[in-house]
Order: sequence, then structure tokens, then C-alpha cells
Amino acid sequence: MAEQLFVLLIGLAAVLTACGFLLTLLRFVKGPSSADRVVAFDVLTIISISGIIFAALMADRIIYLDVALVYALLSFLGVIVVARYLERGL
Amino acid sequence: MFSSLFTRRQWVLFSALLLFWLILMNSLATDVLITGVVVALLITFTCGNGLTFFTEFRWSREAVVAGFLYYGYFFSELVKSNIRLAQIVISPSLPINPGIVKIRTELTSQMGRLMLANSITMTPGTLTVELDGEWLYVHWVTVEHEDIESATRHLAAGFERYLKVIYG
Amino acid sequence: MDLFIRDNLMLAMLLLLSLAMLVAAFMAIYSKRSLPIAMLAAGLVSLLASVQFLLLGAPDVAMTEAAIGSGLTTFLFFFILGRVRGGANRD
Amino acid sequence: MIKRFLVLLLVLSMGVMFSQLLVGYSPDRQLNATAHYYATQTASETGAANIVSAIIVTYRGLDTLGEVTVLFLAAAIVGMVLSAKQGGQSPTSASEAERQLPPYPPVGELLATGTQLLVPLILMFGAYVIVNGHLTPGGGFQGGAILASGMLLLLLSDPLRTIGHRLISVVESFSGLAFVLLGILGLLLAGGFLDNKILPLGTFGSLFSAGAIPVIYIFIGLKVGAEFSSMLLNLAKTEER
Amino acid sequence: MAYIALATGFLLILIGLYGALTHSHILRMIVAFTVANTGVNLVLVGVGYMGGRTAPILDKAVEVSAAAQRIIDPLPQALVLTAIVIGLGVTALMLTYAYRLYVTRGTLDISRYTELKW
Amino acid sequence: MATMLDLIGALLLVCGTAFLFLGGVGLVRMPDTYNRIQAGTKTTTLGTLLTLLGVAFIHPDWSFKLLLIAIFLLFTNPLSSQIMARAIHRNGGDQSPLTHIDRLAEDKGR
Repeated sequence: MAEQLFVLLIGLAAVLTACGFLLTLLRFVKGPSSADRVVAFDVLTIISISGIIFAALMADRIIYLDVALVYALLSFLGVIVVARYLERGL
Repeated sequence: MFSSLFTRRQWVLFSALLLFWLILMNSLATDVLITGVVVALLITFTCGNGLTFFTEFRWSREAVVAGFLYYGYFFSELVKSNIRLAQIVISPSLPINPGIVKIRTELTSQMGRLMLANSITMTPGTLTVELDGEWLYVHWVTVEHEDIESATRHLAAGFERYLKVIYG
Repeated sequence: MDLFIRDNLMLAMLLLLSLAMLVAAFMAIYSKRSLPIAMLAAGLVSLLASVQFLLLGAPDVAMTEAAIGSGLTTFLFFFILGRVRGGANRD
Repeated sequence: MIKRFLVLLLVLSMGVMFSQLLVGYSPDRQLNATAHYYATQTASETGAANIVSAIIVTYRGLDTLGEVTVLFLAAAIVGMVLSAKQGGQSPTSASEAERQLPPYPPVGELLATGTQLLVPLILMFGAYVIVNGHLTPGGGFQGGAILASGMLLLLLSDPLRTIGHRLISVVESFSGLAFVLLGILGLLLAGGFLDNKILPLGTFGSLFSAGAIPVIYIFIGLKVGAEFSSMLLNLAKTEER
Repeated sequence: MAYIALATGFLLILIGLYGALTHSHILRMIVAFTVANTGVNLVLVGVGYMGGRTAPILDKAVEVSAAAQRIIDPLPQALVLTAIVIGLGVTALMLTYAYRLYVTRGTLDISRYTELKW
Repeated sequence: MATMLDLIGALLLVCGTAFLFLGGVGLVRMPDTYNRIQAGTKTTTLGTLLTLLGVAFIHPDWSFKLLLIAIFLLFTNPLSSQIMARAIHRNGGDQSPLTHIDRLAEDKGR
């Protein structure tokens, strides 16, 4: 019983993440200005961190978390690069 | 005794890096410690003006207490305002009233100012756009106060109260 | 966790990522869009590919792709674009 | 347009080829002989927990040397091409327009403080990734890229800063030399080029283990990081030509 | 799962190839090349994948004795790892040449490079 | 077998991913870029933090690495949002017609 509830909750979480991912992707495709796309890019990387955590949870290996660390520490660089480009500082 | 080798700031950087290393490795074995000390020394030499969370920390009892209180306040604000933003997003009429307001800060330390800007940004509904001298320009989804004084009181005072004690 | 459910979850994640990657790749190629958007979309392809590598059981490759694809490649592209922008199509 | 049609034809034929490959592909159930050897023997032979690292550093070490050479050549050519004097050409309209570029907009206090805060952490994390190459995912290449990312952040926060270009080239040549020397040392003292048994294997799974793999990886990481950094710096210097 | 990865990789290669061959702007060609590069890497990793197995790193979750039954073929991963790093070097080189061309010719559109036409 | 801790962790996961979903909704619904940054990046930050907390409940021995990821997120994420917002403002990005006050533009004389 508890086991089934657990699996159900995990599945619900995965579905919610997927919906958020798809909505953000919609904004990335549609976004009228390039700034909107950069914001969507940022959100996609953050959601990807959750995806990596899910992958680690499913594979049951702690070593996958190192990749999430790289994401958390470095993914903002891309956004800063584009921001500096937009304000003509590159 | 070693104070001639490094300045106090660099010692703090060194200890913070070592702490970070130990948490990362999640172990206290001898080889881990040796490697951590060597690497942290190298990095302290190469970027000596590095800043850490503890660099401008005032090591008094009030500061430590205020640090904990600050985090408690920060997370409660985070959750509360996230829920408020979620309500705004879900409601069909989208009741927003955006604008950029100007608030004043009295903090002078680098870390304190960064933390203030980050805290204001992390509490949804507000977003620091520019930090210029003593003025912060904040984008606010639902503008409630337009003049500087009351906006400062409403947005920054809660965080600033603690940060002034912690960092000055 | 149940092996069957686990495999299906991973499969669904992989499919979603593939879809997003293909969309981003089309955006990177489609020439009516402006150049910065194409570059951003190429960066998105490599970022999502990194998650996919992880799902395919290659954390080393995923880490390389994440470290290189997120910052360095984007920087190179936008840097050259910023230099080039100065001349011909300066707006 | 005839060109576009030809390209479409080429892409379509390649697509047919790929689909044939895809239909004919059946995933293996068992590891093939080489992979089986790596899976069973790596732990006892090299002492490395990360088999990919063991392959890169020892089993296929010569390939890695070649790769580092390719990277070095790429960095050197980037530097050469960018620094070449453009004598003989008439100044084009583009370069004239570039002279009138406005100065950089101010970086702002937030990014400057954030850089001071994050660069030591990024460098430390890069060191962690390099040093743990034989235990967890990571190693010299990833760590080098992370170190270069730290450099990139410095560059972004202060575009006109002159970061120790000399130091970087010294680190680059020194680590390249040390890498080759370690390889030759393996040839002399142990089984072959880049053999890791010149140092004791240690207990499996601890930080000081797997013989020379961490040492070699440290040099690879420094070299890759220095090469990427010199590429970035060479590119960034083109502003004040 | 391997099929999805392979199909995605092949499609990325085709998209990238098409873009690189049809565009006349050099930076767009380089972008398309990067996409194709990612596709190749994805195909290589996908070929190495085996269902129900895990990453080739031995720790508490995968004991040494059970390694042959539990891990994925590590060789393609090692290849792809180096290929990605080389890819960045190649991209940097191409971009440098593009910049150089822009400085000397004043344009990045290859249809305006008239010296080689006849 | 799933214990009580596992169930609490899974519940936290659902809460966190619900915030991720709301972030996506906000990103799509908000009228201009500033509001999209507001809705997008920060709701998702709380969502990711809750997800990390949930995983820490399921696997208590992972908690140190998860803590580090959370700390990095808390520092890097607002930084990128702020710099992005400033870049949009300097670039003269479009503002929703609902925006009725802009002190920064007044002070910069634009």
C-alpha cells in the first residue's frame, strides 16, 4: 500500500515537472523578444536540475548528483553571457 | 603566528574553501584533508581578493543569532510570497500592477549588499534591477507603495534589520 | 522502486528531452529567426543532450557536456557575434 | 534553386541510410570482449573506480596525448590568427565602424561582488572534479573546462582586466611537459607509456589510490584549463587591437 | 531507450547537415555544425547503452564482482568525452577564422566572397 | 519497502514540482519580460529547493551534496535574474502597458 502510494507520488511529481518543462519550452519557442527566450532558457536549466535529481533517484546512484552540481554552479554563466551581449558589454 | 603570510581576509577565504571541500568530499580522512589544504592554499594565492560568506561576518554573539534568525525569516518569506505569487499566476484575471520602485539601503559591506539584493530577488514579487550606491531599483509585480520611504519599509526593512547586525 | 515503472519513467523523460532537442534544433537552423536566437537554441540542444547522456548512463559525458556546453560555447558564439555586430548590421 | 534541391537529396539519402542502420540495430545483451575485460580487470589492474577515467588515462593514454596535442594546436592557432598583423589590406569600413564602438557599459556592483564570491568556489569545485577523477564522474577534461569557466566569469565581470597571461602559458607548458614525462616514466619503471603503476595502487576507493591516474589527471586538467583560458583571453584581447 | 537516443541523434545530424549546407552566413553554418556535433555524440553514447544497466563507475552501488553484469560499455563514453572537448576547440578555431574573414572582407555572407567565383 | 520518511519525501517532491509547474504557467501567462522573470526563475527556485529537500528525506545519506546544490542555487540564480533584468532595462526592453511607474528610467533620464 505504502509502496504504491510512493510510486504514485513520484509519478505525479514527474508529470508535473514534464508539464512545467513543456510550458517553458512553449515560451522558448514563442517568446516575442530574445530576452524572453533567455529567461525561458534559464528556467529550462533549473528544471533540468530537477530532472537530473529524478534521474539520480531512479538510478539510485549518488554520483549522478555531481552533474547537478555542475549545472547549479555553471548554468548561470550562459545567461550572464547573453545578458552582457544584450547590453552591449561583450 | 601565520598572520604575516596571509591577511585576515585570506585566512577566512582559506577556511571557507576548506570547509566547502570537506562538505563536498563528505569525509575526514587524512588524504582528503591534505589535498584540501593544498588546493585551498593554491586558490587563496591565485585569487586573494575572493569573498566568502564569512569574510565580513562580525564574529559576535548577536551576529550569529541574527544569522540564524535571518535564515528563518528568509525561508518563511520565501514560502509565503511564493504562495502569493502562485495565487496571482493561477487566478484568471491576472491581478498584477507592475512597476519599478526605488528604495534606500544603509548597508555598506559588499556581502551584505549582495545578500540584500539576492534576498529581495528571491522573494517573488520583487526583483532587483539595479544596485547603484545607496539606491536599489526594484521591480515589483504588485506595487503597493510608490514613495521611497514606505517602499523601503515594506520591502527591505525586514532583511536589513538582520543584515545590519551580521555584516554592517 | 518498481523496475517496470522506473524504466517507463526514464523512457518518458528521454522522449520529452528528445522532443525538446528537436524543437530547439529546428529553431537553431531555421534561418528566418535572428542569429542570437539560433545560438541560444544550439546551447539549449547541448544542455538537454547533457541530461540525456545522464539518462543513458554516461555521467562523465554528461558532466563534460554541461561544463562545456553551458558557458564556454555560448560565450564563444556571442563574443564573436558581439564583435561582428559592430560593423555591418549595426542597429 | 538547384543547390537546395541537391542538398535535400543528399540529406534524404543519408536519412535512408541512417534509418537502415536504426532498423538493423539490436542492443547487445552482453558486454563484448573488450568491455568485459575493462569491467572485470580495471579495478585490480589500475585501482580506479571510474572505468572511463582508467580507459582515458592508461588504456588509451596515447590517444589522450594526441587529443591534448590537438587542443594545444587549436589554442595556438587561435592565438596566431588573432594576433597576425593585418598589413597590406586597406582598412575596411567594418574596422572603421568598430573604432567608434562605445565603451563597455558598467558591469555593476552585483556582478562584481558575485564574481568575487563565486570564482574561488568554481575553482575549488574544478579541483574537486579533477582530483576525484578516478572515483566519481569527472576528471581532467571536465575539471579543466570548469576552471576555464571560472576564468570566463572573471573575464565577464571585468572585460578589460589583464589576467596573468604569462602565468597561464607557463602553467600550460609546464603541465604538458609533466604529462609527457609521467608517460615516459611509466615506460621506464612500469609496463608501458602512461602506465599508472609507477605509484602504489593504494586501497580501492580512497582518494590516494589508482597509482598515477590522479596525478596525470591533474596535469591534464591544468593543461586543458590553461588552453581554454588562453583561447578566451586571446579572443577577449581583440578589442584593443 | 537506445532507439530513441539513436533516432534523436540521427535526426540532429541530418538537421545540422542540412543547415550547414544551405545557409550562406558563416556563423549560421557554425551553429548548424555544433548541432550536428551534438547529434554524433548522442549516437555514439546511444550505441553503447544497454537496457537495465548502470554507469561504469564502481562504488557501493556496483560492486567489483558484479561489474560485468551491471555496467554499460565504457569505451564509447571515453571516446565521446574526448570528442566533446575537441569539438569545443574546433568551434573556437572556426569562429576565429570567421572573425578574421569578417575583419578582412567586411562581411560574413559567403555569397559575397567573389574572389573564388568564375 | 517505502517507509514514512519516503512518503514525506515524495510529498515534498510533489509540492516542489507543483511549484515548477506553476513557474511554467507564470512564464506563459505573464505579460512582459520582467514579470516573466519574476514568475519563472523564482518560483522554480523554491520548487527545486523543495525537490532537493524531498530527495534528502528519501536518501538521508545524500543530504550533504543536496545541501551544496541548494546553496549554489541560492547564490547563482538570483544573480542571473538580476543581471538579466538589468540588461533588459538597459536594452530598452518592452514593458507591459500595465507598468505605471519606472523610477529607474526616470533617474537615468530615458
